[in-house]
Amino acid sequence: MEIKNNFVVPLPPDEAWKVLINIPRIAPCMPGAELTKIIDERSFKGNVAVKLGPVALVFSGTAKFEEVDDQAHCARVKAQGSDTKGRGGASAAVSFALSAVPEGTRVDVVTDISLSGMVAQYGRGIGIIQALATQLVNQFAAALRTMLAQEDAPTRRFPDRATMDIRAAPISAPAESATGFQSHAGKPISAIALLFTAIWNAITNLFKGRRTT
Amino acid sequence: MKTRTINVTVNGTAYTREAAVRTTLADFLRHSLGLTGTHVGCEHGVCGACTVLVDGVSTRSCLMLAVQAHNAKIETVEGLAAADGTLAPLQQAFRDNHGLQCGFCTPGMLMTLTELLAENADPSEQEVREAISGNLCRCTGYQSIVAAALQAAGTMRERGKSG
Amino acid sequence: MSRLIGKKVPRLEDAALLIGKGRYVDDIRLHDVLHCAFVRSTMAHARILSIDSEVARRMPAIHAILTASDLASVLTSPRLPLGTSTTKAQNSSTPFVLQQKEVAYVGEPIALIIADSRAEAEDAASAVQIDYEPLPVVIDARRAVDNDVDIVRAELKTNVLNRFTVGYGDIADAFSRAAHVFSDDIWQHRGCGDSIETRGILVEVRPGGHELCVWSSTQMPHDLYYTLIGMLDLDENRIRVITPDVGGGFGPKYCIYPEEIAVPAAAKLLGRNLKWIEDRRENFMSAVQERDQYWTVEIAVDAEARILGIRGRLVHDQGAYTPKAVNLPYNSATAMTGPYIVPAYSMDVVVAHTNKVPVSSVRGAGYPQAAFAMERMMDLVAVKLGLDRAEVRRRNLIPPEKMPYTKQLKARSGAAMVYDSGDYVASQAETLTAAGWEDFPARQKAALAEGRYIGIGIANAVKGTGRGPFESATVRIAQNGKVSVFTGAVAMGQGLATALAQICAEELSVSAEDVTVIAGDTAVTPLGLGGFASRQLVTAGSSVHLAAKSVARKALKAASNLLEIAEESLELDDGHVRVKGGNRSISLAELAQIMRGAPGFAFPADLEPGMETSIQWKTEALAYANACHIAEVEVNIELGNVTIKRYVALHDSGRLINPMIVEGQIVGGIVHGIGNALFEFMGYDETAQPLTTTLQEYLLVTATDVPRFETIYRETPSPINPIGAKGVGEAGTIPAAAAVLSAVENALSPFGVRISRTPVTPEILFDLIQAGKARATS
Amino acid sequence: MKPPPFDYFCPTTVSEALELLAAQPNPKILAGGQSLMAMLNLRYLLPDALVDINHIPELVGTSIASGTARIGAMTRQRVIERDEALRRVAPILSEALRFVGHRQTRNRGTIGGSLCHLDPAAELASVALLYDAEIEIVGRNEARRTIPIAKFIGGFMTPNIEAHEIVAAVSFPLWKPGHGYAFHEFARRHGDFCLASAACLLERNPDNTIARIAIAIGGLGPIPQRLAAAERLTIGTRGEPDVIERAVASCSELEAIGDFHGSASYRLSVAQSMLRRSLKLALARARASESAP
Repeated sequence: MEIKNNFVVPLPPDEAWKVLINIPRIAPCMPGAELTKIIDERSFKGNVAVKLGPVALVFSGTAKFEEVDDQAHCARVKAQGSDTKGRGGASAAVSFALSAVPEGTRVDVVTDISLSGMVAQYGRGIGIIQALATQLVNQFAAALRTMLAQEDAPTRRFPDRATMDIRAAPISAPAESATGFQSHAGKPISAIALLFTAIWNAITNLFKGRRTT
Repeated sequence: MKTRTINVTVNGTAYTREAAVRTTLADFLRHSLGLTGTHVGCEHGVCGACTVLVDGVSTRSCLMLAVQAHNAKIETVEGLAAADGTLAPLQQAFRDNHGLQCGFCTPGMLMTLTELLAENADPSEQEVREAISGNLCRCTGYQSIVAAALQAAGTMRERGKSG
Repeated sequence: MSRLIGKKVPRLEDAALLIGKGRYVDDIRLHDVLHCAFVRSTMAHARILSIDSEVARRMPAIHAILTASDLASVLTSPRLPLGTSTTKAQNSSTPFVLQQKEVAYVGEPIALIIADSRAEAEDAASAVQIDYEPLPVVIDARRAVDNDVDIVRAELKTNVLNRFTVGYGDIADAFSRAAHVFSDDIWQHRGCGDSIETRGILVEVRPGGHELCVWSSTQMPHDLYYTLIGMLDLDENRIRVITPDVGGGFGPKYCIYPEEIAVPAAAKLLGRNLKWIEDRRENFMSAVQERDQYWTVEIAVDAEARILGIRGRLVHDQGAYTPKAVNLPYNSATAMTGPYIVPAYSMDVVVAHTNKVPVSSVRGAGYPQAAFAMERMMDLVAVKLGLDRAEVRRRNLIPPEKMPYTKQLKARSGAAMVYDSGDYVASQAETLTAAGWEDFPARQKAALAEGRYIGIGIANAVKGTGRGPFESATVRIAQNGKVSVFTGAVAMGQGLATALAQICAEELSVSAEDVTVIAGDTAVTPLGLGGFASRQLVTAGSSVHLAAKSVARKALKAASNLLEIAEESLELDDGHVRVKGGNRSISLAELAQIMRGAPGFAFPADLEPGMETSIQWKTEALAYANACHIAEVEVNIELGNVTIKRYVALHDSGRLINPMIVEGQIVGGIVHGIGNALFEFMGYDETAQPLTTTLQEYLLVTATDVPRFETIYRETPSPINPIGAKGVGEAGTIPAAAAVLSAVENALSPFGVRISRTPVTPEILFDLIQAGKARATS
Repeated sequence: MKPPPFDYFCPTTVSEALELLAAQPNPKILAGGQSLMAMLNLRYLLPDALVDINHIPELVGTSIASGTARIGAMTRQRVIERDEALRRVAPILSEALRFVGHRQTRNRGTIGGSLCHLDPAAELASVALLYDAEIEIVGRNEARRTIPIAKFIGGFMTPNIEAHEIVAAVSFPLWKPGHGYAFHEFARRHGDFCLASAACLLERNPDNTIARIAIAIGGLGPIPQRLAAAERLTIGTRGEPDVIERAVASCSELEAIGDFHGSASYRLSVAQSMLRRSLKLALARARASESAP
């Protein structure tokens, strides 16, 4: 399933680029993610914890910059992990592309996620898994945007919600995930948060994506 | 491996066995007690082949741990016929109506219908179909099973009158 | 006048099955047996970089964790031979016993774990770490055939396994002369066999460690026997394969599987008794599936809707491997014209690999797709030309006076396709009357006035049954006068033992209860083929019939010799040979005792020892059964939900040996077809991950989804076998999906809905209805 | 497909159960087990220990008093379905329960287990939401708290309850005698999780206008949801056709997610169809009853 995001940060591309290709810095933007080992400047080990109703999964694996083009300001990260209890795996290919715009830099993030094994077969959870994956990516993009923005205005601690493509939820969500786009290091991202970030078109897109063959 | 001692009465016979706590009642009946009449078809509570009666009510024995049956009374397909081997009216009706082919879903069908007929002496065809809607059969198309259940209900009503 | 043939003899099988005394593979108890679980691929296509089983190996109760290299020492080949092929060749499309280089579908076995219990084996399985390098996945057979796409397995140069054209006549001329040409694209889904008993295998290592006894829930014990002899390099007297009670076959148990080689190989390697019982999730990821075909069909008809020609393309999704010589697309392509006269025909067939579970037979074996494609086209012609759908069929059916009718096609055996007998026109007419076809339009109009959408649909079918080349039978009278029948046919739930006992008892004038049928045991039946293609009653039944006849003659001859009375004045009666009209007699038991011979006693002159005969009745020809189904449905247009209101099925399966058993086969088959039409869908996502691996996700038909079926039987005896029978195992399934969806389309005719796929879920119908409404308003 | 290793405890009192829960690092409460056991067999869940609460008498039983029906968490679904007294005061319970799984699962399945599992399509969760049921939760030192179902529902299959807490009972504030009610759902097969359900309770004034109404939609989104908009716009009306259609249309305000068995948009149309049926039937039943206020 492919998920597209883009946002604009008030930074020149060169500066935004420096931050972006610094995995240790952007890792915390991934909800539930935890960087455990830096193998070299291009590859890293880490975990992503996901809670799906009663099912708590921890995907443990690696992330690697497969392509980095400092001139064109685009990069591709390949992340691959499997549940530590053998309940399946997830892999993601994330492409970043920066382009200069009057307000600063436009960041395009394209993420292609695929699930494997038991987790991909979790019948009652399939719909939610897909929505949750979308939410993870959207929160990642949102947090990334925030962090990059903070380069410009370090005083600002919270993201500007107005710039975020997030719809209010029918029911109130617990406080823990209300700050869903600060550093999430280690904290499992739960389907609760989905309720206030589920994005109609994202979900239906997913459905086009995961239509059966 | 965590185990417990389990006392259980199956078809009137008392058994005491040690079993791993994670053992399902279905596997316990089949492999600890050697009562292989109860079948396992899906192990996630959909096919109904493992249906037995626990303290009188139909239960999917793959969705219950053996240790949960401690001190319980279980009835399985092995207990339906009379001691002298005479088939129960329901079993006889299955034979008369070709209510089984490969026979794998049959024990679950028989136990489910045993409960239905105990509750409802004169079920309609629709009631029979609903009763076995949680029991999958790939062979018969259900028609002969429904016919068997209705015949058995009739036989049992007759006996009720005469006896 | 027969005592037993054509009678509803209660099944001999039932006595044990009804009291829980059946003996399925998982019921067999061996001492000292270890349990197996497989580590299976979680990727649809990937290179295996590493298999780390260190943690798993150290877990409690684990005896061994075996990969392909561990088994290499006991295997003659790392991959299976092509099943039931005369050339036992392995080829680049046959499955591997265990895969350690490159997995090609989710569920492909990688490692075998052996533990004290299945639960502990599964504990270890989830601890085996496999490092994959994902490779591009091929999911759509139609795209797989393009040359530039990714390849399903690196060892292949192309995803196209096979291309061939089936046809005859001047197809171009037929289309140039056509008054009308109609075309459609038809997709049929992939479904499962889903016997309620999954697969399973039990292996006993006999003392000495070089003798194996194998119990497998298979339709093909002899094929497994020959395959194991080859794969494990065994002397044939050192292995025995037995099919115990089988909890349903439905096709998938027709294949020989990697697990059936891996477990015996491990047993031989370790010298331990081993059991593997497939669980339901494994069944969805490793037992063969069927029906995935994409048809593009054009039909040319004259002004009276008589067929001039049919041409098209058929893309068959073969999945990742080819366990057997590819017969399904050939069956489909040659079966499409069915009961109709089609002067010219041309079907280009492409068999393509994908990264999905391998494909082989599921009840119907290519015929249901063919019937669906053909019957959909017949409806299309009728709807487009505004003609009655039954009338269009009638005009094209092969008339009885043309029987036997030779199709200009060859059966797989190479023999000509000769429809041996049957009256298709009368069959359809009788079904129409029974179903009230004539007055349906009035009822439909009335219903529509109340806002109810009801529809009626029809489908005809023909099925070649009784595939040869032979089946074996030995009939033997024992010392106690009881009769044993040994056969290479396999009892997998349909009541074969009862039917064969009836045939045998009829000839020997004993009761069916006095006959014991021993099927599917290679130690007592040297030759045998097994259970597939609705063949067993025809082939094994004919052999039993001839063998029993021969034993009967021998009994008369022996009695004549002993009683010194002419054979003509003797008759078989109730286990004895009697003097007609007299009271002298000799029992079959006595005859058997005398005929076994005794040292020092003279043997009756010109008689061969033993009261037994073995026959392998051979045939190349198929006996063609035919059927006509009419379904009546109501569609709730708010939900797209279909309710089957009425179902009438006529079958001509030749002489019926046991009408009760036939009825069970037909009704069960119809319900399988209804599943294909409305419920069953084996889903995969865009990376070929299976989505429906439980019975909660993959929907089998339940008792509340079907009406009471009305069946009608015609009995046109087949002239090509001694018992006049035709097979019934698959016949019910073949036209069912076509009949149901013909009815659904008819119910939705106010919206101009056309149905060109199976299954149609409520959502699919809902969308079609919405589209129809939109067309109407625009 | 065998369960993973775990320890097993079978307390006979709530306090004992609470101690056991507190003592385990990763415990799971085993109620009816009709969902949990399947998830264990499939190895989606890997608890260290199961605390079986099937032998705790105080969690079982039904009482009807002062306008409230209180049902013990471990009361079996089939017992509730067939409870005559409950059927008189809250008939929608047995109507909804007919759709819950099959007789074999209802024989074991419990109301508390169903609410804690909180499947989006769970009929009992919808009905509890309909009644604004109160969930009685017992925690450490038997501290009891009661929260409304709306607060109890945390998210997709996620109740707001701590690992060391137990649901003791569910209380349904009863509606007036003669109230209208209806539960409709559409599932692919009898007993399957529904694609969508619509449940409705209503009370009418003597002039047949709607005095009070509650509507709940299940199976559509990640959780069962109340349809406040439709409740607002139907109050005071007689449920005229146009009112019903506006109520039905308001379903589109609800969150919907799709899955393999039905897209979000299809589930929405199913929900609307079910709601139309439920409103009509509930109105008819309310009108038919003598005992209107």
